[in-house]
Amino acid sequence: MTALCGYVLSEWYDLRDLGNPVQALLDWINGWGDGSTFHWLAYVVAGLIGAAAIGLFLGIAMLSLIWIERKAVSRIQIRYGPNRTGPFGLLQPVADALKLMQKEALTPLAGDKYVFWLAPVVIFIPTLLVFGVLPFGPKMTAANINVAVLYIVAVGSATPLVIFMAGWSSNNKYSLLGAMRGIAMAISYEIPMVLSLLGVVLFTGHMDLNGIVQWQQKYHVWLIVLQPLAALTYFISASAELNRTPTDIAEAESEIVAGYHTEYSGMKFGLFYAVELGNALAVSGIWATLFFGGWWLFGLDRWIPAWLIFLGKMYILYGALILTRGTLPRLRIDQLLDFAWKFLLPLALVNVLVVAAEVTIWQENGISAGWVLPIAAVINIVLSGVLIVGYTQTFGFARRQRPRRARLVTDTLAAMPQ
Amino acid sequence: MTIELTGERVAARLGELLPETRVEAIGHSVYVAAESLLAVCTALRDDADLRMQHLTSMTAVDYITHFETVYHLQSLAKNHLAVLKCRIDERDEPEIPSVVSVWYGAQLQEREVYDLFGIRFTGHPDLRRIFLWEGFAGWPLRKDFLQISAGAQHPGLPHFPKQEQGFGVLSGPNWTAPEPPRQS
Amino acid sequence: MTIQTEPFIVNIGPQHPSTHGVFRMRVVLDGEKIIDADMVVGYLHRSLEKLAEERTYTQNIPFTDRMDYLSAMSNNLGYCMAVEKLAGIRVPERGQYLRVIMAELQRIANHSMAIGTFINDCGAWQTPLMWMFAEREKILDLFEMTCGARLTCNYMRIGGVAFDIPDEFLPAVNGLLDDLPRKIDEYEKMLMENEILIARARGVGTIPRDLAINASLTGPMIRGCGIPFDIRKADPYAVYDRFDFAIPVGENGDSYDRFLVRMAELRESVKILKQAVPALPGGPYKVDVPLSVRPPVGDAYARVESPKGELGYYIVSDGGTAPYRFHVRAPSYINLSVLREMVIGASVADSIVALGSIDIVIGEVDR
Amino acid sequence: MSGFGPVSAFYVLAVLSIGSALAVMAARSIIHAVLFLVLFFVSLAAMFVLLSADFVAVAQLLVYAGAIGVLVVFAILLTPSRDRRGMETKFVGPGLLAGAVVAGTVVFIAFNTNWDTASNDFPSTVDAIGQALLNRWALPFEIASVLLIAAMIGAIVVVGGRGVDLDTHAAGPATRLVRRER
Repeated sequence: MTALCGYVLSEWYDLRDLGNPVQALLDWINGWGDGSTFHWLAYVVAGLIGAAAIGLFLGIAMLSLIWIERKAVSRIQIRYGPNRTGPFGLLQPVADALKLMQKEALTPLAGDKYVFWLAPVVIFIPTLLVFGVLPFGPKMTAANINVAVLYIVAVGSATPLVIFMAGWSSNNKYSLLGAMRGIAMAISYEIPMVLSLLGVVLFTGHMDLNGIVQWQQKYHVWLIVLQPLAALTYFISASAELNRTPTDIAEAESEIVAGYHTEYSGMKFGLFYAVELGNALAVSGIWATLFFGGWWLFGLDRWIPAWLIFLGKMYILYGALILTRGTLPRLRIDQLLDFAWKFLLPLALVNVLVVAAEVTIWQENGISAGWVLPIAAVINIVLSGVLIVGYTQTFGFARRQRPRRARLVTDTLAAMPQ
Repeated sequence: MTIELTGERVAARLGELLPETRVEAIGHSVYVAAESLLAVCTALRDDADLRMQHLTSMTAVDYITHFETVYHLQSLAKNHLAVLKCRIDERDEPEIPSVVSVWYGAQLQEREVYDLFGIRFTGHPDLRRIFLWEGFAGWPLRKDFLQISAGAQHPGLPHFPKQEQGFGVLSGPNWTAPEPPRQS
Repeated sequence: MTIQTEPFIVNIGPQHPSTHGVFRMRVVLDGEKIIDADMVVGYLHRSLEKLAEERTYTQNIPFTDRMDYLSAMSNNLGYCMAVEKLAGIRVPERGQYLRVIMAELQRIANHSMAIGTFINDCGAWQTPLMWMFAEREKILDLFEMTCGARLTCNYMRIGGVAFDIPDEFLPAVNGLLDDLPRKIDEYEKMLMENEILIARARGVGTIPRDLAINASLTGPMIRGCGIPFDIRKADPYAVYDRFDFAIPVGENGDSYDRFLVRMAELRESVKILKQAVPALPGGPYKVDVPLSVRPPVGDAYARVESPKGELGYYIVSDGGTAPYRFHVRAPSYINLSVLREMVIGASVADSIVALGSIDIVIGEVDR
Repeated sequence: MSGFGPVSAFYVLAVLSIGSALAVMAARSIIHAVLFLVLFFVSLAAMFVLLSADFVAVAQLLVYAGAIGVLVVFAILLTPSRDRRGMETKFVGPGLLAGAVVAGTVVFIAFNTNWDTASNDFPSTVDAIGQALLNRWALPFEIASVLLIAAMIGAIVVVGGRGVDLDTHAAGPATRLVRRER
């Protein structure tokens, strides 16, 4: 009995981190033969398990996201949302998927049918690849590569090209307009995004996500406290590329019908829809990892499974995306690009400068982290507040154009132009 | 309350403004000859006394013997309204000067009248049919238009855009090819 | 060196999410900038003016519902007023008050819809539309209570209104009137202070004041330019001269000003209703008019301030039971005449905002 | 580089990159050519991964597949399509010459370089690259950045300040186009 208890409580069975059983399995395979004969098999098995886990997670997450998003947005819009399929409309995502699968996938006659077919398939790849490096737990990273931060940006930079493929091959003017808008926006927002990530990398000295989480664990602080500017610029610039409402100019429903996927129907459209949700989840996952401590929650991760903490943070941050989507009108493309170049880029640059100075002072003089980090946090928070408020007051739209009310006229004849 | 100016009042003022034109006042409306329409409209718009800045409504009526275009003019500053009418006796090729140069708002209304009555507005910058398609047979609001004639041209393409290039032809399980026209 | 791009012709519509029906705008684009635009209408042309010449005066009332199907009450009212003016019929006091109440309720319903769709055109994801629909829904319930129909009311009659209000109408409308100012405050807080909305709508689709008069604009379009032209004040019909209300005007004549004017008109309509509902007199709601009324020979032009602008009916009678000529001065059709001026030089996104701020209804444009 | 896995991966990637490079030349549609070019860049990035040069691989993906690909697409779409025709015949001679020179150089280098086999444990390449760029090669690095800024300012000066003249454009052929098509 004690043996069984010990076995159950021993590390490989520990469900707080699903990486443990996998590691045990791999060790077992490696133990076959004389140590290195079946090394390749362990490698293959590890890859397969990682890929299958991510595929499974993404599938389930997308189904759940459809329901969450529809339900949350419908509550914002004072209506019920899906409530006919199953309890609380829980089966709505399944019904949606089935409907999309039954629909005919049309291909425009004058379009480029190979590229047209390829685009929804290829656009799935970056989404999947990003999830490959997210640390779901201390040992739950499918591919723990040491340039993960840069890798996320690099993989994401392939998306505008796929959007262009979809828009161009449709041979539709709305699609082409949407694709061009999408590209123009993506290349503008990549720069503040990279710069904001640079601040995090400078501060922690790590480029792999697990290392960043462990740094936060080591110093017992969330990076959003130390890097509020970077967190803000990253959130804005990353969510700008998601094609969600305040920045959905690439598919702008009221202007260019559905942008680059106007001509897609059936499950091809479904893939675009799913990728949109998947990308949003990935962005909230990265945000949670970099700025909200990832799987670490002030020691609570000793009792709660780390992956549950991470999923919880991811979904809560996804709620922020739903909120912005449900409440804001869309910006015009020139305003959006102005915002990237004239607001986010200077802020991110200032942030990098300040962080570099702080880190240099800290590392060169060997001051203890207990002194540096609180001071740096206060400096950065105050600085970001001052910068944002100052910027909006000096250059922002609010200063020049205050909202007014209409003027009320009672004596109309006297007020008429003569 | 908007004052509806009587025909005599407007005609009297017009007589002062443009002594050489002949206007006729009947009830609430003033009848103007087609050739002096533009001069009268400009005078009405620019006159400090009348100030007909706003062309409220413009339409036409088919009285079988003749057409009549009706202009409802109003002054926002003076708050009064006048009715201007113009007879066209020609029935086959009715023509009247366009007032778009006086009131920009006449643009769409004149296009509508042209579309439904077939009255040509000379000097209109962009006189095309608006509700019906170019080539629609007949002018529907004329009293002698009783039904769409059998051979009328219908809108839309007779075939799919790229049909002649070998694709785009209707096909499918529920579609049977029509009989080719028999050569006799 | 200038970059010469090829002109790019895009059909915005007839099937498009934000053309409010089957409106079609052909635009020539240079990049995102519109360098030429042309409007194509007529997809919903039902030839109402010809049809009306074959039916009696009373039979024509349902046709007017189908024109501006978002403000059927005002359309009914204008037509009935034209026939009454032609035939010299006087409407009893209670009928007049009921007409005003219904027309103002209709104005609130229509403006809610107009504001909601306008912000939808600015790119909000359905939320303001749904919020605005909530208020419109309560007003449509009131209409249903009174005349059985929600959209195509067919409520006004020549010489009054079709039915008297039911007993539960007055408590319901009083409840609504108590509720509305709070709701409007909420909307103003949500929409007017919205930075993105201001950035999108300010300076878009600007109409110069002279052009607004010269191009026969009416309704919120001309009031947005700062000209307080409103038929309810300029030419008070029914019993509008007994109420105390103001005409909201904008300043620059851009899309945002038109939006502000509509927002303020919601308040003014509530103000009128709050005066009209308690003052509702007793007595007959209708005078007896023969179903096939025969007005004397002549013509008449009557106009009302519909939510879209000046809605005028020009009716020529030959003394028979059917109008000899029935012409509608459709406000959203004539307001469209400045569309070219509004969109040329703007971007595609701005053109949609400008079009949305006109508040067109295709049923009325095409008739 | 040894073992079945890396070697087979090398051959697959080699075939992919050479095949996509050939397809760039063979593609009739210029957009297809660009897409094949991007595929080539991606396979090259995979090749760097195979060499454990992870930073270079990611930079390749970011700069070439992401930025350069998009840049080429922009350039193509901003060129009027009539300028795109006739390119097949005009530059065949110089193109062949340039190609031959490049190919000769590559072959020469390939045969004249002493290829060392690297040891199996790789340090983090990011640190090494950072050290090299900011210590030993700091001056060339800064000169390169100054050059790029100069190029950017030059580009802005060349095209900036003058957009499409709307007044002359609106009355031009485009207006007539709309009218005629009705």
